[in-house]
Amino acid sequence: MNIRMISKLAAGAAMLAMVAGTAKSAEQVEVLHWWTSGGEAAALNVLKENLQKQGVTWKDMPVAGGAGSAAMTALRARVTAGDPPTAVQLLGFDLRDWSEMGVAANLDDLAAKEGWDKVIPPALQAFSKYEGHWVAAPVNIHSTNWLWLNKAALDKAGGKVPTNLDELITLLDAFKAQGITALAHGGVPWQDGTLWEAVVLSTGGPDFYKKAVLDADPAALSGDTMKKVFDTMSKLRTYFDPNFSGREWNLSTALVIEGKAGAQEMGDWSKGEWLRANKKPGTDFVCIRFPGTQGSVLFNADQFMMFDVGGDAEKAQQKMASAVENPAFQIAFNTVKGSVPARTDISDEKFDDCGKKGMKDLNEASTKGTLMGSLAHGYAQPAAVKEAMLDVITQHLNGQLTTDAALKRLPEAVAAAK
Amino acid sequence: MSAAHETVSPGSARAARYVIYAALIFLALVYLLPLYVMLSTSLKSLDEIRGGDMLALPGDPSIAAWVKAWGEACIGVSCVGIKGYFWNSIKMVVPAVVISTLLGALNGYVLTKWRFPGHKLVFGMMLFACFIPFQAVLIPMARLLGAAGLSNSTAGLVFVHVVYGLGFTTLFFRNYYEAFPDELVKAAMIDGAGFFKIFWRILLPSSGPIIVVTVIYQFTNIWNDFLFGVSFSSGEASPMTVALNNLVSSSTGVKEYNVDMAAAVFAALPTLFVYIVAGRYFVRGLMAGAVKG
Amino acid sequence: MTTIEPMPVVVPERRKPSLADGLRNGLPKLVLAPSFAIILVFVYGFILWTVYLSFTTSKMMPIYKWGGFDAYYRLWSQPNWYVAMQNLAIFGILYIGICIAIGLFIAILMDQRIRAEGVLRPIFLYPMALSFVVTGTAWKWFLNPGLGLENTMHNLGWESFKFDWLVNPKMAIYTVVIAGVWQASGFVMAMFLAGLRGIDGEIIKAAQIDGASTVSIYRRIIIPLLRPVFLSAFIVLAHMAIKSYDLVIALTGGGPGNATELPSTFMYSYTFTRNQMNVGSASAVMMLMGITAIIVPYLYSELREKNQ
Amino acid sequence: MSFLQIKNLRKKIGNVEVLKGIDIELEKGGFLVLVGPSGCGKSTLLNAIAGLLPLTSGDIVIDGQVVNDLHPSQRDIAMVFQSYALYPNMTVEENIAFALEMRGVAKEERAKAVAQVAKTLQIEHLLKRRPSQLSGGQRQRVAMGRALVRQPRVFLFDEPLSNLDAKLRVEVRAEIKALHQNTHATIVYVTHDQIEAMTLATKIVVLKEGMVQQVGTPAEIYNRPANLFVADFMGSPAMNMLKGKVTAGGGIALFGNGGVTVPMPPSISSALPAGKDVILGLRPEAITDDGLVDPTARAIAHVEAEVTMIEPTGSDTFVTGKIDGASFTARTRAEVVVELGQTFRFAFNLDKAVVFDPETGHRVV
Repeated sequence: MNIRMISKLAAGAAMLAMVAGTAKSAEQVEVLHWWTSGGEAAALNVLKENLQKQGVTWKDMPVAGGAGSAAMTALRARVTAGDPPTAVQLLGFDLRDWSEMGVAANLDDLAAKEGWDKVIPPALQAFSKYEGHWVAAPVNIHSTNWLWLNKAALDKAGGKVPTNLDELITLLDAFKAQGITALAHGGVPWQDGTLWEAVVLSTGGPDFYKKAVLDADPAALSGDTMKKVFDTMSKLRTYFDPNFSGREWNLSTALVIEGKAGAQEMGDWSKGEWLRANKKPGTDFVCIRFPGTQGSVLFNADQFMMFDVGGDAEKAQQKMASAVENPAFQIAFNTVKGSVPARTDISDEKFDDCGKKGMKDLNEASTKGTLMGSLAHGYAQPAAVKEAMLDVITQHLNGQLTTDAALKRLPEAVAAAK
Repeated sequence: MSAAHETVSPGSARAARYVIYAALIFLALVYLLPLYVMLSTSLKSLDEIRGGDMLALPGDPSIAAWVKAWGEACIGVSCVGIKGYFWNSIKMVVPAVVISTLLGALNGYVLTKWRFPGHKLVFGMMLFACFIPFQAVLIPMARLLGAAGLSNSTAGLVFVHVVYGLGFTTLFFRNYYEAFPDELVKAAMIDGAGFFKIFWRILLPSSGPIIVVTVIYQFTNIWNDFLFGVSFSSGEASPMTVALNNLVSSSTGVKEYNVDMAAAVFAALPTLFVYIVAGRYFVRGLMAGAVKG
Repeated sequence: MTTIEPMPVVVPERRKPSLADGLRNGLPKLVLAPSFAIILVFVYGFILWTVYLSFTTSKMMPIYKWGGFDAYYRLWSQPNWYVAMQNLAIFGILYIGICIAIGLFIAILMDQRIRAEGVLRPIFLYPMALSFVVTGTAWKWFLNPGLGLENTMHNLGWESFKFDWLVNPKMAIYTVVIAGVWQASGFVMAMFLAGLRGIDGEIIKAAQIDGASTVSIYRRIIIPLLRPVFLSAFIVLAHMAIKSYDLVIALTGGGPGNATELPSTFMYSYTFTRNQMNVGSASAVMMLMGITAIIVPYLYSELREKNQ
Repeated sequence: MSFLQIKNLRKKIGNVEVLKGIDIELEKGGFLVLVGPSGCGKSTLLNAIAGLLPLTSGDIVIDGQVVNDLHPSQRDIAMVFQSYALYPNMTVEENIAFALEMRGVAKEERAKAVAQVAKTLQIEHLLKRRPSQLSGGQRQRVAMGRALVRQPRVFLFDEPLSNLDAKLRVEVRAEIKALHQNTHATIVYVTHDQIEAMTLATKIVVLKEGMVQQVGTPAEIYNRPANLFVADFMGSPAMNMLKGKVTAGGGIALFGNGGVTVPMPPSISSALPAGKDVILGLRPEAITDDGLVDPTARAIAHVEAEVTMIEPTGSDTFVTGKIDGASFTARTRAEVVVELGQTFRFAFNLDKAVVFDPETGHRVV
């Protein structure tokens, strides 16, 4: 082996590595997000092109996987290194936690100029602002308490949409009789949680949801209503197919699309799957609020939190925040993503039936005070508590905990995580 | 010796060999299954994947998924496939492997041929570095990289891989040089060779087997690393595994399994190549001393 | 007999050494120093830092506020942690045991002057080359009852075949073992093969002359001679078992429920997704203590032995 | 003044003192053999001379220069190792030239020097080979070539023949001897083989447990061993050691009560007080059959003893005799007629006897 050559090679490679180190240009935004699939990426491209027109280059930092958990790890590394990205896709309590670290930028001037206070729902503002200052630009509002039904299967079962849990059970029995999987579900903690929170809302109503989930009241978490919730979960479990464990949500959606399953409880992002399969709302599928949750909306909103990057980069950052709240982008993005705009002053004409219904529900809930954060997506509890609750929910659903044990464990887990 | 003498007729010997070959072939097939699934899926169409049997051969093989994975698949907002990330990984792996191997060789050399009081403690402490869980070092590492201005750069990533590869490379070379005759070093000393001359001219040229083992080990580990890659690099500078993860585990949208599988095979090609080509030398290198570690 | 001295270091002790001498004598240590310093900082420094962090109130990011043993109380009151440790015990024992058994078995078969060795060897070795980021999906499918082996068997007409471990909370940890063994056993095979090739042929000839059968030659002579390989394999596998992370995440994500939680996934999730960095650090400290308990006695005996 | 001087050399490894104050001198062109059993410190001493080990105290002087603090490469020495220590990655040619290369000798000169050495050692046809392609004897020769090419002040040999088979060993031994005679090189040579020591050395140093037992010419060492250890170690078969008591007549009574009294030549008997316990040392060649008796000997004693072993070597036959539990070995003519169990008449040539004090082990006369 020629040693001289190797050492030269090593030196060369090291040099190369040095040169490859990045330098940030002034008019550039680096965006950390986990929207890596085709549709989402296409939607983001709208924003990217928008910014490019204003002379801002877009440095993409996609980190997919684990519903953003890999992205959060990357973010920690970047912030710890003192080199945060310009904007980061964040959810719920994570926004507060990061703001608390004192790394957020201030968007107050921009928000005042563009009047964000008036058009963004207060329930959402609670997360977009930290100690009264705007730190994030909300992109969209998802709602999680939806039920997606295969129209053909529904028609076969009588065509009547269920409006409460009992009717849901009847319908699921009918699906089962058709020989299809009644309820398509993917057995991962956040999906289990999504289903659970809808059942909580349906069983106990908005006030109980606030008490049990938003306030994590120990009595509510172990009371009779909660027992009913867990019993319902056990009941719903019997309508799953045997392979639900660990399945991605979109595969479950595909089962409903193909008619192999009758229904799926899932957030409105699931609509994207239907649309991409060239299915029409109303004719091929039906979107309804999860039975018993009409009038309330559990929300989950993607926001771009702006990190304090200082200097010239701040200008690009402000431009990006403004572009996110631009109504044209809001429409373009949300029609693709299946969500509804984060601002309430946007016309619904470009949206389909489900979208229109979503926007109407949102406005209604926002005024009624029944627009509440989703637990599974980090808008109800900080991460520690959320994950502790999901632990119990998941283990119960997988038969590792009995209902009684779950009722005992739930307040304990919450207390331990606080 | 308790065992009785066993007479082996030619017939039963042949039967025994059939059994051995049968067992090996069966095991080989089992080991190949996941690779087979990946390859056959990457050649199928999406419809065939959804409807068909996972283990069935592709009915109408097509390399469309491969073309897409290489040049068209979307990773984030840009849809240019994984080809660019391939080069990213190479830029990271080559210097990291070369530097960590070289340092390991030097360390092994000092720890066996230039011993000093406490050399065992030093070696033991370095060896322990192999066992630290990487998740536990992310945050402080990020802090130090940031302070050194290496955050989010390939140089930083190379550094991290060198640091956490040192324990292994030192172990390999130390065990190999342990068996290397001291007399050769003495002879070279008398001949007038200095510390580095002895290393370059005498030890390193005789280290072929252990260099192969070390390079294979380091190359595979660094190429396959995801955790450091995702934490200490970003966007278009990410290594292959991060890009692959973005491609494969996108949270929404239609899953193109054939493209995913093709991309996964692409990502695995270099390490597969290294193992297949150098497999023989790998066993030989292990024989040459690494096993005793 | 010559006595070979272990220390060919030349240290002039009595006369004043020149600068060049000093440099030459210090050079080996100087060469080792950067590596050692790096290890000190990036391994031991970070371990100390982690230990310190486990005594703070850190949540999402490190906060250097003293929290006493709070994180440890929390850790040991987490049912997840007990599950993780129990799983590590099951996984670790089976993973190490089966890898060694299969690795040795294949190595012995491969050592019978097999004609196709050049083809077979890479087949057994290649899993080591692939990360679970690459093979995770294929494995998930293969183990999934609706898509993989069970489905195939049903398609072939074996309707009663059942293989649903992946989705069965009681059995899921064993699927992790299967995939883990698949990945590492080839590497163990290579180690044993190297060990077998290194055995002095005359010993085997002597045993044959003594009338030992092939089986008893392996059982009584060869396998005992492979003791150092067993030890190396154990250490390599033990550290891989403790560090296993990708494997679980790719296969089960820790589920169903928390059925396949391991200490490594526990630590990661508490540190990075559950914003309880102090509890995550406490679990890391526990893991490090476990590793120390395995490694240090090994190192001690290993380095002592060579002293004599 | 001596060319190589070792003065009060001490070496501690850990808490063990391996060399306990060694003093040796060697003239230029001398061939010094360090001999002793395993663990006597001979290799340690050689390594210390080479500079491969740090000294604890004492001095090593080569040609008037104290070399204690000099690096091995600066001592102008060359060493041939037991394992030959040929660089496996280099050809024979490169191996021999390596030291010159390290010293910055120009390429052409190196080639010339290598060619010359190769010619001397008759290894020209091997120059392009690698060590792994050589036989043991060839490797040995290359190792010597590597030392020779340097023309150093002192050659060091560390058991260079121990890895060769018996026949080759004798051949190479002769070659080394010839080499020394032709080049007049100063050589320090370590071996545990006393025949090598006897055949090669101009000066032998016998070491035991880190101490010099005796320094002398081969003849001195063989004929006048300083103590029981040297007497026993040098020579094969070993010297016969017979317990005895000095009689009033100046003879020595051997073999207890039922034994014989052998007369002593006056040079010995004059130094022995009567009644003293002694050990009588007689080399096997000093005990013979009658036919081999040295006609010039002044003190011959005949002893009848039972034959317990007969070892023919071809040239001689070694016969072991036994009286009253004490055995001795005699070297007889090959054609002597002797049978096991027979009582045989041995002739003791007491001119060659050495007498030791059993308490101190030192030679009395």
